[in-house]
Amino acid sequence: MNPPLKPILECILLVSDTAVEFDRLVLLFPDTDPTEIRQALEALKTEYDERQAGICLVQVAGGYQIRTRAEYADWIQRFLKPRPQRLSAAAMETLAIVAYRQPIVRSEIEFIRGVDCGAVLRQLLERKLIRIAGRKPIAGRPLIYATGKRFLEVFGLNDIRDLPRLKEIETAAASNPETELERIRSMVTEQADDGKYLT
Amino acid sequence: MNPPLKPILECILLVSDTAVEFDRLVLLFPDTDPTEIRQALEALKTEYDERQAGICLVQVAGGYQIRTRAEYADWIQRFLKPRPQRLSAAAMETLAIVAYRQPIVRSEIEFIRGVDCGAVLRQLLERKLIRIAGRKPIAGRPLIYATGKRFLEVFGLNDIRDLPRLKEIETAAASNPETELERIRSMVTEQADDGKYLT
Amino acid sequence: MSCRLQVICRGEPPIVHGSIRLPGRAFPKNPNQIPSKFQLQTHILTSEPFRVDIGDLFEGPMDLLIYLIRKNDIDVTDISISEITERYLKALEHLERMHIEVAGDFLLMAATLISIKAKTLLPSSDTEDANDPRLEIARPIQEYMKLKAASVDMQLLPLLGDSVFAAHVPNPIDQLLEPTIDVDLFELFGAFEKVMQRLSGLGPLLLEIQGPSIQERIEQIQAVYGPRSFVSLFELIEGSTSKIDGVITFLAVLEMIKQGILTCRMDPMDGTSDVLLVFQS
Repeated sequence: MNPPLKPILECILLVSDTAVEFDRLVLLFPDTDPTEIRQALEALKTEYDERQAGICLVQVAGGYQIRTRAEYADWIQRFLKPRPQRLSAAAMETLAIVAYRQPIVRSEIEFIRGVDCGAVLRQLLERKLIRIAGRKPIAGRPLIYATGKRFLEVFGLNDIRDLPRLKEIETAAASNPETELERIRSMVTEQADDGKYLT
Repeated sequence: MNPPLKPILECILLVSDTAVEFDRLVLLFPDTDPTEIRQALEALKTEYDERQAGICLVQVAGGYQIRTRAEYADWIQRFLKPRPQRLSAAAMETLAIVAYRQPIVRSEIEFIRGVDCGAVLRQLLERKLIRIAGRKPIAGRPLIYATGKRFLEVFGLNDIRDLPRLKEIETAAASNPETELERIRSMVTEQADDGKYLT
Repeated sequence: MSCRLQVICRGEPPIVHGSIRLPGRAFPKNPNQIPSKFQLQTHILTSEPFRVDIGDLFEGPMDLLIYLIRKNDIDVTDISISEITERYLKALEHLERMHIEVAGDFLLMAATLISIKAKTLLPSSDTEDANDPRLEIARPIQEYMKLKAASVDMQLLPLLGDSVFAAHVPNPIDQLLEPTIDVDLFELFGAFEKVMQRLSGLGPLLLEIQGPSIQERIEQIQAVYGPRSFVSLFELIEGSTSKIDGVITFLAVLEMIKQGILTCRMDPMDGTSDVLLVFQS
């Protein structure tokens, strides 16, 4: 009528947040000889080693603990890396404007989009999708924005000239920001629909 | 040069706080055929079953998770001293209403239950069993409630469609007359059973 | 009536903790402050009427209604509105006789039932029986009972944290929140070497006497990149017009790091060995 020690110990070590003291395990099985518990732990440890599990049973200061094997740390790190996020529509739009109209200063972007773009530009800079390419030698010396290497990587382009050029955009009267914006919008939507995640 | 899938998957599932979607695993091994990943997961599952481990690999909430086997619940509960709080009957009822009738707003829940549900909803939200899924475009723009991934995980469902089917009402009473509350309820509603009713 | 109450309370332990109200004040919810059973019973036996709130016994009018339906085996698919109304009203009456306060919503339900009952008594208007007034109450009752039953079924599932537990091991990675980490100078050289390899297409290394000094290059870079902006080392050097120009830029970068104008960081997740130069404010 002995409880199946090995699986129970495995459960307990895997639900505990910290290492489990041997004494606590002994208390949990009052009718079991502590030697048997020790043996079961040893058996579990051997089992993990023999079946080349991703985990191992170690004895640390606080007691027994199940841990991942050190050699898989890289994979875990890759897995736990924050998941890539989609760009917001506003960011996508701004990015498209920079990509197609670079080099460009903030006031020009804002003229096209019709809204303040400070936060969006900062976000794109942080994600390295655009970069600061200098200052325009005009009053106020505004920052010039352009896309960089990272942008090409993310979009799988070899060269900025590989950007899709929709005919409409090529022939668009650049003087009309309204229709321009519409075209950029439609273009951006197309890209977004590819379902690509931007990193 | 293939990475050892099985141990890595084991590590990842054990490090993750929630069930891990298959797609996320596929992304993690870009050079590996998804079929191989599926096979490795199956192999891991079989391994747990065959070596009579304390744990098992389950498909839940649209992903994979390693869990303790139900038969060891007593031992784990004994080990984890402060037992997790069970949901009250009122909370469970409200949760069932959200789960089966989602998306749903508070007034609709309260119409069904006939009582104010604010506190219970807050409690369910805190436990992440339900989530706010937007606002209903009607007067007052009330919050819409729905269940999320956590709900599926807690109830061991892979998909919301796996909820037990709603049964047509049975005639049998489900209340347990053994409980104190039931006895008192019966007492306070005691009435002459020979009452004649208009038909 | 008070006699009956005493008998009940003596025979049964006090009803629900924190629910029994003395006139004018409620007992605190904290169980430690709740008077002992003995105190309560003494109180019951000796003093003026006290009140129990119906809300402690029935969650709401629907709960009471369904309780009565179950208790009396009423067929909800062909509900007798008279019977349910009668039973409901009797129950309320009985509760009140026991000094149990009946809240307004319970009375509202009573009114609803009576009004439905009244409608059923009106001559039917020969329309199809989808307009059966009984449905006004039968439908919500059926819906609630269905979902109540479902909630009982749901509780039978092996709940995570109750009968099954997520197995987990400690995360072996300490620093996850910081996506970029500081790199040492050796890595910076490595990165430079790589860039220079790529720049080899620009021809042999020519020492130009006319070229800008490192200080001039620092000023040029600072003119382009403001405080708190950043640029990747690759990008900075890739813009070089010649190898020596790249070297000068690189030396300028080193000088700026030394002067604390720049710090360099490396994003280990990036997959490239690119070094990010961050301009200090």
